[in-house]
Amino acid sequence: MFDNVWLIPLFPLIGFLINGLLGKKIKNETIIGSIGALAVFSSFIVSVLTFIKLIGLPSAERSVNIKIFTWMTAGTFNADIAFLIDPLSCLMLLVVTGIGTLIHIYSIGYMHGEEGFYRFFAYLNLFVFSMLLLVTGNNLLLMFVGWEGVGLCSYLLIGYYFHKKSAGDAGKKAFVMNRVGDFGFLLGTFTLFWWLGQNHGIWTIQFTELAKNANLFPTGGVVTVITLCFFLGATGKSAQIPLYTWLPDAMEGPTPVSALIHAATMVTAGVYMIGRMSFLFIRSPETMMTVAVVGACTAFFAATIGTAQNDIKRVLAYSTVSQLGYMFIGMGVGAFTAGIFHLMTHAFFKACLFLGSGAVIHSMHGALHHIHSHDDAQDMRNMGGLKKYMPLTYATFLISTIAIAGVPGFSGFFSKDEILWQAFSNPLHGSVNMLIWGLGAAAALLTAFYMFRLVFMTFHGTCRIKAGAEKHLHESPMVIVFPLLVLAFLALVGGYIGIPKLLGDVFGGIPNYLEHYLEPVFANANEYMAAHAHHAEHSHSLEWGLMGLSVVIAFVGIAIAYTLYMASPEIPKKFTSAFPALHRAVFNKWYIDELYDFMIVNPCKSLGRFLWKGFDVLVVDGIVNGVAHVVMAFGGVIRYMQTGQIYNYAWSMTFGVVVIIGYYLFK
Amino acid sequence: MDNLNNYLIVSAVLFSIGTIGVLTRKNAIVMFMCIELMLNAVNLTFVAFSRHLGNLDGQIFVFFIMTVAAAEAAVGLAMFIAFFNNRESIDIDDANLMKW
Amino acid sequence: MSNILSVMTFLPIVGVLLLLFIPKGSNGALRSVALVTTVVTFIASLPILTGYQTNAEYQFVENVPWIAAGPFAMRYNIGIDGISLWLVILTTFIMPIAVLSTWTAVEDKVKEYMICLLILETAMLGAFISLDLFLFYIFWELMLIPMYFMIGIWGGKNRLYATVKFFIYTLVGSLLMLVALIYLYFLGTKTGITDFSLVHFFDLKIDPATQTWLFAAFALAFAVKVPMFPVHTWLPDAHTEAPTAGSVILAAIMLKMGTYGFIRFAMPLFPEATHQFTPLIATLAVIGIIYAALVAMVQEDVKKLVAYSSVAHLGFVMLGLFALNEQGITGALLQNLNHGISTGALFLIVGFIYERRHTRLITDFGGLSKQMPIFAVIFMIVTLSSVALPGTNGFVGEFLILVGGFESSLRWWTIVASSGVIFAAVYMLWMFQRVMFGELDNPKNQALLDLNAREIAIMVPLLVMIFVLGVYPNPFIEKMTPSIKKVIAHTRIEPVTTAKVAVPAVAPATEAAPPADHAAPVQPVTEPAAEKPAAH
Amino acid sequence: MDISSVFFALVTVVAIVSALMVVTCKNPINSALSLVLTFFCLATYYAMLNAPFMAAVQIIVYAGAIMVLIVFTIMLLNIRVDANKKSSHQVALGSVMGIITLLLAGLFLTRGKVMQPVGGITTDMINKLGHTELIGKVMFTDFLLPFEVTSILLLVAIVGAVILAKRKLS
Repeated sequence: MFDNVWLIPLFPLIGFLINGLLGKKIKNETIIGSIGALAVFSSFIVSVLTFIKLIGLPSAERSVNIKIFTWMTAGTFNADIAFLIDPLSCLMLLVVTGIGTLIHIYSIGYMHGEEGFYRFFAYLNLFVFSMLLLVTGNNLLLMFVGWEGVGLCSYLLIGYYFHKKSAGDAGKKAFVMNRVGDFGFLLGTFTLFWWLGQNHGIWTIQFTELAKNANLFPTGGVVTVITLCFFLGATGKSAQIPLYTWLPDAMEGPTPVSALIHAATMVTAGVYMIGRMSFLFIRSPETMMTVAVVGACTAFFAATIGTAQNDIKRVLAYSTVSQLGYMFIGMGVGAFTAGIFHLMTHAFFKACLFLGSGAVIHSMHGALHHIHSHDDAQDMRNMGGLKKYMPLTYATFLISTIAIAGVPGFSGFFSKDEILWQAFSNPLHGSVNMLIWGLGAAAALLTAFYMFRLVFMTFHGTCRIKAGAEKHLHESPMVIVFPLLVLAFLALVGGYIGIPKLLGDVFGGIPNYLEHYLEPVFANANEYMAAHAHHAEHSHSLEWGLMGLSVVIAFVGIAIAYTLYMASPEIPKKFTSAFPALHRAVFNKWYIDELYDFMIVNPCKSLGRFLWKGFDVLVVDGIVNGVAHVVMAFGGVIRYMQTGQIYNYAWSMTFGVVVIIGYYLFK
Repeated sequence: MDNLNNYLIVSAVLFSIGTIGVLTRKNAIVMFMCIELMLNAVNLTFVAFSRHLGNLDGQIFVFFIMTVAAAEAAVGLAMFIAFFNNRESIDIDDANLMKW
Repeated sequence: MSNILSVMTFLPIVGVLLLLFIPKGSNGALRSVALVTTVVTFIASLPILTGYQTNAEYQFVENVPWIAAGPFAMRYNIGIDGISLWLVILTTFIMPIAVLSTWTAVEDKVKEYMICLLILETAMLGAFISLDLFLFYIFWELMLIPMYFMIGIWGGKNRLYATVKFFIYTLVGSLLMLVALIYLYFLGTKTGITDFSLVHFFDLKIDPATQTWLFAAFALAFAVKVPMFPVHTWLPDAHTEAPTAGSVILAAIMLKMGTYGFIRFAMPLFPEATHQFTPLIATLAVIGIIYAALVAMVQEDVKKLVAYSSVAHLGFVMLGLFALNEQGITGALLQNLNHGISTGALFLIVGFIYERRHTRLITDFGGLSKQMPIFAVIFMIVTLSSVALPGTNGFVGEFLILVGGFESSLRWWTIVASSGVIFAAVYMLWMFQRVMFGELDNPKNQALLDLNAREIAIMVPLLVMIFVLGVYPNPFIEKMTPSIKKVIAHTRIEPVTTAKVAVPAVAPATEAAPPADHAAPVQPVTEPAAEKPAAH
Repeated sequence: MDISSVFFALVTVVAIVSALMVVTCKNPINSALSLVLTFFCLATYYAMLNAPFMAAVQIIVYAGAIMVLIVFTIMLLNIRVDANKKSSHQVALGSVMGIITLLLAGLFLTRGKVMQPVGGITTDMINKLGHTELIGKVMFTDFLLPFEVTSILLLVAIVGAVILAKRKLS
């Protein structure tokens, strides 16, 4: 009944092929853009149909494998091109194709007039294709195909302005860091495949098969190894410590790319993967704790950096890293639904924020271009007071900011609060819970602060753009604003599908739709958790209290931002001059990039150079050439036996014959 | 008269004389003639054995050796002429380029 | 046509005879004849592909007496199986591309050049189809000669050094192999074997000490050709100096001769020694992977970089072979093909820009994407195939190799080798970025022309194969499987020895026993896990 | 001592003396003429060995063709015998080697054992059928291929000789 599922990735692939092969000939931007957007939109339609079919099934049967063809078989190893449709993948399908469609539409406006317009849409379609493979693949290998595929598209799109060195560098950095993660993913796959096959004769990498046999896995031990490997993969793709540094640099790409790939979809692949493998992760307490702690640290750490950045997209990038940290907290504390929930809401509001910032940059760029100024169009210090020029953008941006800050009633509140509550109350990590929750809460405060700092600096206050440019500022065309409106709407209401039970009860028993919907996916993990962990009872009043605290934190953050950037803007400057070292460190992202360069990149290069010049050329070739030289030297000595006098040759020849014959005679 | 040994002794002596000639003379043409002498010594052995064994194969061999000698003479003498054209000499001492 | 293999193998020689009758100056005719010959050879090889039955037997066998000299009896014994099938096809597939690739680059001594290429093709095909050790050796050596001339006459500045190095390296290896081969033959005569047929030697029970020496001799010959660390240094020089077609053939086909030699001869002939040498060879392979990657990273010459990447890729192949299980060997053989296609394509690409700019230094380029968009796309795809991106051919092979390695006794080696995927991305992408991205600031690059129709025509088949092998490799794998199983059966040794030699005590067992056997004894391991819930 | 032995001894003396003269004569022409004499002696031996055809060929090819060629060359090059220039060198070393060779040959003769006759060719047969016919039969049956190949050798030699003698080396 899901026979048409293969159409979902097929449409973007067709779009990619058309735009990639013929785009240069088509030339007409509208046609190219429409093809791109239509391809993704068609996928969206099929996804919706699939979703409707899926929820028409009883919840126990909501997991369907659709095999297309056998990919490779060698010995015990078998991998198919096959899709898995279950609630989780279906949700991801909707998010990817839905937001993907909006961003494609947005891009038609945003990329207008860019060189290589067709190339952009081809890559974007290819990205959607890969992402769809990632979320629908029914085995680890196919997921890995998507996993690497999105990495590739990310590389291509970050390096879209390839003539800029920084863009090329950023693309390469993203790809290589992702590769480090992929290394972990591969090792995890191998270990999983080998261990299960070797010990239980089940040679499989298919998710449903693995989940079925989840009980064969022990607690900890090999599972910790496997899951840590997978988690390394997730940190690469989802920009967590220690592999997060590529994401801020990835902002070199066009803004729609940042919205689609580096906020809404690709970077959440790690979260999705952990959700997909939840039955395995839950069996390793060590890994769960690692995931949660890394998530919490990343959430906090990235948030601190976010407070000091002036580039509008960089702030959003660090915010993304930080929010991804939240999702990992959710995963790490066993609140898989909450993690996925945050993934979804984050996709809405962060996509909206990025697209909004894109609209701002677009407008700024146009205005600055008009007056031939070379000011940075992305620097917030050049903005301010934009709300009167771009009211719609401002409105959508504000809604999303409120959502991310965690103000009640907006989507971010529900998902973030759920994660924080679970971090506090989960039965897995004992006293470490306090650390996780503490970091999470602190990050929430910082988030509210830097996001509103962003809003205030960009849209409020006096207009700091170079004089004469402000009259060129204008609201963006409809093709850009429309996606913003849709996303803002989703950011506003998206949270209501996952209202916590506590609140739902208050409002007349609204169920947590999302939790029910995702239940079959995480059933195995939840059962295991129920059986193994001591569920401490927490009172409703505590939960209410923490929820209240979250709200307070959000407002405090907003208030601080208001005080510092609206009421008395001189304070930040004073602060900066009071603690110059601290500010410098934060502004320079704690010098992590430099540290990596110093510790890994440079040693590798010097080692390579040493091995080449030292070992290859000196030792190996030295030996080879040395042998040659010895032979030559020897020959140099004995060549004087070649006198050039024929009688010498004749004599020695006769002598040789005599000796040989003599030998046989006297033998 | 059918004494094989006599012929072989003569052949050995002729061969040795030829060898000495090749090793001691400087004139390339004389050396060449000494080589012919050595070949003839061998030919004599062939014929003598052929006669003794009652088999004609040895004589056929001699026939081929003569052919080769003829070819050799043609090419060798041509080389001497070429050499002489270049060096105005037929001394093998002057052909000393094939050295280190 | 029962003698289709012979026909295919010696068709290039017919081409050579035709070339002899074409006057020296008429380059167009010379090139056309060479091209037509290689294309016809390719077409002639297709019936082999279609007529191939998927089983473990040698097929299209021709076995007639050839040389009988005293105690030596060499037979003209040829045939193919799943292991050589794809290599043969790869050879006939690459050759027209190689001929086309130097269509304009070689202007000097075209006749001799084309004759070299065609003789080389016969030699390579002959080596792949020989089932007689002596015949193999002759073709093996015959390969060297045209390649020697190709590098030495049509090569770059430092070509003499490179050719001599290449020649001597290879020759030293093959001489040892010749000695081992003769020794093997005399061992055979003791048990009544009267010829050099490979199949006869499989049943020979050689004592392990002798095997060690024989294997070492064979292995050195093949290791030089592969090339494995540390006897790889001829490769960068030879590649750098060779003309494009030479590099392509060298990378795409001749290096495969080494790995092919291992799986066809060294491993099944000397099973005990194979197991004994596995740790050593795996270590060298892994060192090769990491080492070559690090060295490739700092290269300034594009061609040298690609050459070093070859060393790394072939390291993977060797690791896969010595995993000694089906996944590993399948992956290795597949990677053989993949490397042939991807690296062949990379050398073609380097050839294209070299032909335009007459430099290969990375620093001389930059920003070429702007000027040469089609080239950029093709280069990108090939680069990605080389870094084994899923969906391209490189991934399938590399993945199977790693899976196989992980399942075998070489687990730790495989883990280290896996990190090679990171390095591969670093050096390839960095090179790509420096050549293609950035500002187009060098004035000499601003007038570059994009690929012409001929060059695109060369690349298209390779690109198609990159995706076909990446997306649907199963038909390729299926044809190999029975032969691979047979090789594994040959390399399998008595279980007692397995435990002693091949497997560290920790690992439960290698692939030697089918998985079903394991379920029972390992049961205790599972039980504690299953009991845990109760304990809580 | 019968007459044939005396004759053999006589021929042998002539052969060896003329051979020595080949080696020792200063003037190449003298050497060449001595060599012709040696060839005649050898032809005599062949005749004594019941091989008249070989004797004839010896005279025709060697004495007739090859020696004429050599003498012709000597005349053509017109080499003057330079009295000051030594015509030989390394006489001691060369002679020692020659003597050693002779000794070795002597050892062969004393130590070697001669096979018994294996073929069916007897003096009677040769007398009855004729030596030429016997040789011809063997030559054109068993040795046909080498015989034909020889013709190619001669052709190549002719071409080579022409090219070598014609070209002036730079």
